[in-house]
Amino acid sequence: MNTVLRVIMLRIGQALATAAVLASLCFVFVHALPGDLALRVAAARVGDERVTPETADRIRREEGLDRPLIVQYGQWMGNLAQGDLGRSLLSGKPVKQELAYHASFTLQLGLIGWLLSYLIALPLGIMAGFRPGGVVDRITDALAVTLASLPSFLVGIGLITLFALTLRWLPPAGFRTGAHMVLPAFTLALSLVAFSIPVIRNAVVEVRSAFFMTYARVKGLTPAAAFRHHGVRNAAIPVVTYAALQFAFVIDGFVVIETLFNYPGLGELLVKALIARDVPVIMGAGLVIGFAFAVVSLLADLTRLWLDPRGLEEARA
Amino acid sequence: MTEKLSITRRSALALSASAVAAAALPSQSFAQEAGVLRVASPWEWTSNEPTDTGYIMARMQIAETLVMVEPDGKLVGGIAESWTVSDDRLTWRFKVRAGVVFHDGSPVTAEAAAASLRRSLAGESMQQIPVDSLSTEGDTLVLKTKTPFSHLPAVLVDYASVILAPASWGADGKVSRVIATGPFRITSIDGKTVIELERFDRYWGEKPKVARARYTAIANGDTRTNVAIAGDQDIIFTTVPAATPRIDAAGQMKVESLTIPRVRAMAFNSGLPQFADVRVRRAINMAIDRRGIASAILRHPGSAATQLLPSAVPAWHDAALPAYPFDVAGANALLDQAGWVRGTDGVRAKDGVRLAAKMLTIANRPELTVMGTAMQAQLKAIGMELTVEPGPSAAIPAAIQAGTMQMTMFARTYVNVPEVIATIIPDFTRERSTWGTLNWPGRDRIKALTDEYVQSFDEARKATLRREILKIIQDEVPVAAVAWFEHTVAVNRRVKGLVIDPFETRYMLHKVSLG
Amino acid sequence: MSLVLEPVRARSLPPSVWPLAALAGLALTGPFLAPQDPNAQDLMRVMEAPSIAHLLGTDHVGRDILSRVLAGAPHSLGLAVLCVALASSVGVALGLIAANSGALVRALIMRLADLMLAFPGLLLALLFAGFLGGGIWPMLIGLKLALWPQYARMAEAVATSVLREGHVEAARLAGFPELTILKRHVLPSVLRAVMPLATLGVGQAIMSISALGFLGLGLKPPTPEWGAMINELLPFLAEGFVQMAAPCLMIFVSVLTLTLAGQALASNSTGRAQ
Amino acid sequence: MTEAALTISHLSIHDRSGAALVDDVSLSVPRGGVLTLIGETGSGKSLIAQAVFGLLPAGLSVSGTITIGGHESIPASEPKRLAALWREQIMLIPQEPSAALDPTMRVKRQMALAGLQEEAIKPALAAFDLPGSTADAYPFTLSGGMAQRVLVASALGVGAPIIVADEPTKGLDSDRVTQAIAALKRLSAAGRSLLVITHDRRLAEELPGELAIIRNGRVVEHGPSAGLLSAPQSDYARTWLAADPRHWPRCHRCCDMTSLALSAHGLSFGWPKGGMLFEDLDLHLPKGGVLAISGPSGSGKSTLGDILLGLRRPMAGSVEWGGLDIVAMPSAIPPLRQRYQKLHQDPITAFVPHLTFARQFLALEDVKSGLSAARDLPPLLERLKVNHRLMNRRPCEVSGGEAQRLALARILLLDPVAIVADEPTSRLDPVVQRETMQLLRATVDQQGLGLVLISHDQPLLAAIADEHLALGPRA
Repeated sequence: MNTVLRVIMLRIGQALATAAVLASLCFVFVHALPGDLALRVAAARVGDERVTPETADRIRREEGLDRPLIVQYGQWMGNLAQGDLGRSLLSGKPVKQELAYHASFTLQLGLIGWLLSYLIALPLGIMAGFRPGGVVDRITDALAVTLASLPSFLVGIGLITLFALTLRWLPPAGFRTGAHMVLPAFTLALSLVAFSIPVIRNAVVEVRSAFFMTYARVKGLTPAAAFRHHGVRNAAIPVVTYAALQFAFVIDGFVVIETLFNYPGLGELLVKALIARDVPVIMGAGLVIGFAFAVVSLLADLTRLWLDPRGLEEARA
Repeated sequence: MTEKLSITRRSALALSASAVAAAALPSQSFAQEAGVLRVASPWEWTSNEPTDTGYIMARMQIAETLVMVEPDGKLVGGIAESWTVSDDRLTWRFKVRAGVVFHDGSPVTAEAAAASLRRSLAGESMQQIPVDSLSTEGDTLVLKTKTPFSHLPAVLVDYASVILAPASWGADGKVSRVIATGPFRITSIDGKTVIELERFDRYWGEKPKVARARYTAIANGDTRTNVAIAGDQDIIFTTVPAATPRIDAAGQMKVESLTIPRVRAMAFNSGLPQFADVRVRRAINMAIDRRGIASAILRHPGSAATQLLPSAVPAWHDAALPAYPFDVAGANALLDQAGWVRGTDGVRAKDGVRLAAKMLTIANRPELTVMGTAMQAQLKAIGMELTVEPGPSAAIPAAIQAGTMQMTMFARTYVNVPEVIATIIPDFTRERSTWGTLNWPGRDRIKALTDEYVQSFDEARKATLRREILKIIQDEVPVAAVAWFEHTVAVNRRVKGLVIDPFETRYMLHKVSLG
Repeated sequence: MSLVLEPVRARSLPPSVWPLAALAGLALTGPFLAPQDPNAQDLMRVMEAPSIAHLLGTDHVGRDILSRVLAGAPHSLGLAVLCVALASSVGVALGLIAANSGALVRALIMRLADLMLAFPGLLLALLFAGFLGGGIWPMLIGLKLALWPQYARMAEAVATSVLREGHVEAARLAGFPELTILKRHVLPSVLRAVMPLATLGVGQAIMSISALGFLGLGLKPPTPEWGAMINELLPFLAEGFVQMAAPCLMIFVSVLTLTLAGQALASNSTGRAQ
Repeated sequence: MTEAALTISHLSIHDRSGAALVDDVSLSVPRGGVLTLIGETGSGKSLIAQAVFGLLPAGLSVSGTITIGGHESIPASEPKRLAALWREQIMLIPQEPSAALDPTMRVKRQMALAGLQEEAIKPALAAFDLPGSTADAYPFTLSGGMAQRVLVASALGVGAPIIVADEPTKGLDSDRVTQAIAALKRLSAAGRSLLVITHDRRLAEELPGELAIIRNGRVVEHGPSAGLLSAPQSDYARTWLAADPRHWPRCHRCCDMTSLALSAHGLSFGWPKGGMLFEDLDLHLPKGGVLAISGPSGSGKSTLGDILLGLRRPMAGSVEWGGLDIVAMPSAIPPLRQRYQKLHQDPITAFVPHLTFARQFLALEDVKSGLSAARDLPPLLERLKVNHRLMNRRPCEVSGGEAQRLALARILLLDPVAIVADEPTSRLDPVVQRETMQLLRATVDQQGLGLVLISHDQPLLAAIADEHLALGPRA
């Protein structure tokens, strides 16, 4: 298990480095954008109509945006070393607090949507995989292809129109109760399902056609026992890898769904921070998302190591 | 504050379980909560600073100003019970109302009000006041100006000057908690979108009929429409005009509308060769089918602007002022006369300059983009090429700063404070104003008129000055109003007693009761 | 050069290639098929139901929906193809360079690819799209930057394994120049592997572009982009179901076609590799 | 003759097009005895084993019956009934032992799932010379031979009286083959009835019992093993037995050591983390001579070949191409490059998969000055007995023997001085192997070029090489 520990340490180091580079890239990108940064911050703060060059100048002074970029960057890195991500230029709140608030919502919705998608995809994918070419397989394939061809905003609009506006079963927007989560979670789940069903189905088909499955039956196991003992674990390897990838995809938010459902997630925060040129928030988000991305893939790797001993051998090499 | 800093796996699972449970029950449990007045608008609670989000504090009646305005335009006492001006017109005395307490129970003294006001005066919106000094005398706040400033009480209606308790400010000089005096008190702020309020029982004035209220910011217009159709709020401000029939048809909410002194206008860079000639600006003004735009896009024919401001502000609306007709032939004739000749591509040109412009609009007011595309098609008929570029609002001041602004279209309220002159001055008297004229030679004439207006306490003279200002703007077209604003408010069936304030300073929620 | 094209005109074209060709035709000829000027407004005839004059009705400023849907094809489809073409060529080029280079350059390119994969995709697209002031190029750059790593990774993996194959060694022993080896031996395999991904990628790009259009961050109006059309028509959903359905259906059918073609190409190429 | 443990009667297997892959085969395995089926790749012998288990691939139609032990005859077209007898009556030792083991599960648990008692596992493994640690190992850490012995141990453990071994020696080097044979003999000694399917002559010779030669889905000859091998009756069996390198005529000749195609002195090579593969090695390859290099897997045979071709640098020593040291002077390589060629183990991989042979031969004109494919290729193809129609095919559309000849043709067009052939015939059937090897030897003699022949097949090397260099096992 020493190897595992070493892999974890190495990967966490990599993750931190990646995150720092990402945040730095964000800094470069935001400052490379055309237009007066202070003016954008000012407009976001005092509102479209009140923004004047004087407001921009005041904010430039107050927030130290008139200092050389290298000094601003150096200070940010210095603060980062002490675990301080700075304060939002827009709200004046600590970036850490802003990110934690929005990330918790993204994580909630992401996790629910993601779990929901596997709640839907796993039975369908497995059923399809057990009978390739059968009725279930054809129906799920059509379903997956259809969903893969629908942009999530259309799915969202469809669900809202049906369940919130026509049937009035669920609220059309918001985030405070369980009922509010249903439609956005389903919208997210349906767009994830489109891609996870084929992955699950193919994994099942592949494992079922593997010779060791046949051989397990020759050795005297019933088909069900053979799948339980040998199939599940082997089929889980590609599925877990893909599921982690999908979850990593989910962590940087989903602007369209968040906008449509007025949901205060990271995507929304990022879009607004970008409009407002809220540099500390953008950099903080870059840092956090980069790190989260790396952590999720690390978790996926560890799960894979646990499922598939071959990986451990590779890690050792 | 109820900010969730982390979620555990268990709570997430519990959430998903409750989500499933909720899905199983086609109930109205999510909808109406007894005794809670649910108010939605597009604006988010981005920070606690009055300069930034003071308008939400004022509209939701959390915080109050010294002077307030009634929906009919009359200035009334707020925290200040009454005010007087000295004979030399330089010293104003505001008597702080007795018995007013902040939400934390501390009394509102003249000292506390002055301390709060001093912070506000540093902000840009209050800087037009030529302040000499601010002091207190017992229960009276004394404000001296360097020059006579006749509309000072009106300027003090500005939300940036809401009075907060001294305890509101943290050590870093920022507002850490909003402790104000309004009929509603904040109980929690959930992120930027939801603010929970309760009735403040020690409020000095008319107490609200509802015990609790909730403010929700819904930035996306389509989402507001959906919420209105579902009836998932009690009052929704600023719904998308195009969606009015759908909202009404759904039967949950009814859209009320009121023409307010907010104007969708286009502004020219009069310094550019294509716009320097007043005949070009007039021709453009005549080529635009305002009625068509108003009825087709805004779905309210009455909102087609005939002059800068609607009759909702009678003082600044001159019914006698002739409107520009929609007259494409006349517009073409004007351009021919001005020497603009059509080229092979159908676009006019003069001295090598094409009659073309890039018009910046504000992306988060989507109707502006649609109006812009309509105008684009209409201006083609007079040989003008218009490109519409929606962008963030800051793109307009940025373009002005960078000197790249050609044309803009924006929505501008002229009653940030209930005296239009306060907006006319920054918009029409400067060389480069953000939401008004740019490089317009006529600004000096307006400046002379406004200077006199500000110092004058003679109402008759002021009326004459107003007419002159409006006439110059109408004749010279440095800024052309296209459509007035219909303030649209979707109101739930259960809401009784809602009054809409055309000045948008307060939502008048204290008058609302839930049926 | 004809050698490189070979896998594309493989002998047994999957049947799903024909709808793909139809889609390409639409993207190329769409604007010429439009019966009316897609930007011509008629404020007297807004949100009209389908009629002989306007087969799919009119939008909120009286423009002909059919014309806009057709004229929008090059924007929605063409742009997506362009995005993916740029992303995949940059990705394939970098992947090939990585596969052919020493450990240092390879590590550099592949770590950069990992980094870009971890970069919040949304942030990238938004950084470059919309807020740069709209326009095609920033959007292209943004989407391209977000997409190239997956192509680079695949190209690198395929190229590395092909370079280990006997025929590459045989070609080296026969004295063929490295460039010829790359072109004749490596590139066809790489392209065959990348093609399905790229085809699916075009579908995804159509959705991304329409999502940006839907968020109001896409192309400048009055460009008839499908996502932007949906965004514009959404408030009129009740009165203009047909008008709204037209661009939705176009997006759906295009992405569906591309998804099916991508799947067919993928199974075709893996089927042949065995 | 005792009662049969397994009887196959009138078994026929047809593919979708109706072609017979197995044609009316009737065989039986005597109780406690051994029946070996031997035949070339594609002769249908493995299909027979699959039919016995009801594991034929979908799309094939089957007729005939299978009788197992004292049970009633079961039509081969009813796989479900055959499946009911798995483990209790009949057990399979499959062709690819590694594929039969779940890669994610330790050996111990897989054996337990097969029905072995926990405490019986280690002794069962020990019986086949497997260390106790094997039980806790994952299958991917085992070599092919070890995996196979694990399966044999399991088969012995589960107690099925009939055991079918499909190609038990495929891919094993000669030491391992010896071990596999010993394992099978142990099964037989334990009283199990064995059906062994193989293309390996040695297996057929060493296993007692009966032998059946299969060709094109039919039994060509059938009888007691010893008799059949010493006195084959059918023509095919005779040809086939003669293809054994041990029966080839020896063709040693003296070579002119003054004219060297290739030589090397003091070569050393080792991997950074492993020990040295070889040190201070000298070798000489005269024109017209064949130098054999042999050694067990991992002994560095192929690496040495690459070093001789200038594809890899040695740690020390020199390689001389016509007197020029290419290790010291890499710049000497490009002008001589085409004259030092390699014949690959899997000849199909030497060609670009998606191009026809014609285009690939034509392309050589770009790099070989003076070459005209139209002029030079037809006589060469004729000499190598390659049908010119193959030119319009792609690599996946020819057989292994054809591909190897095409690969040779391709190399010869480049007019080589020396060829390194790395296991050139290890994937070919014996008869084809013999033809190819003879062709290679003839080419060496006629063109006067030097051939380095790398193989682990000692009899083959002995039959064809002039000199022999054996690399030791890895330290």
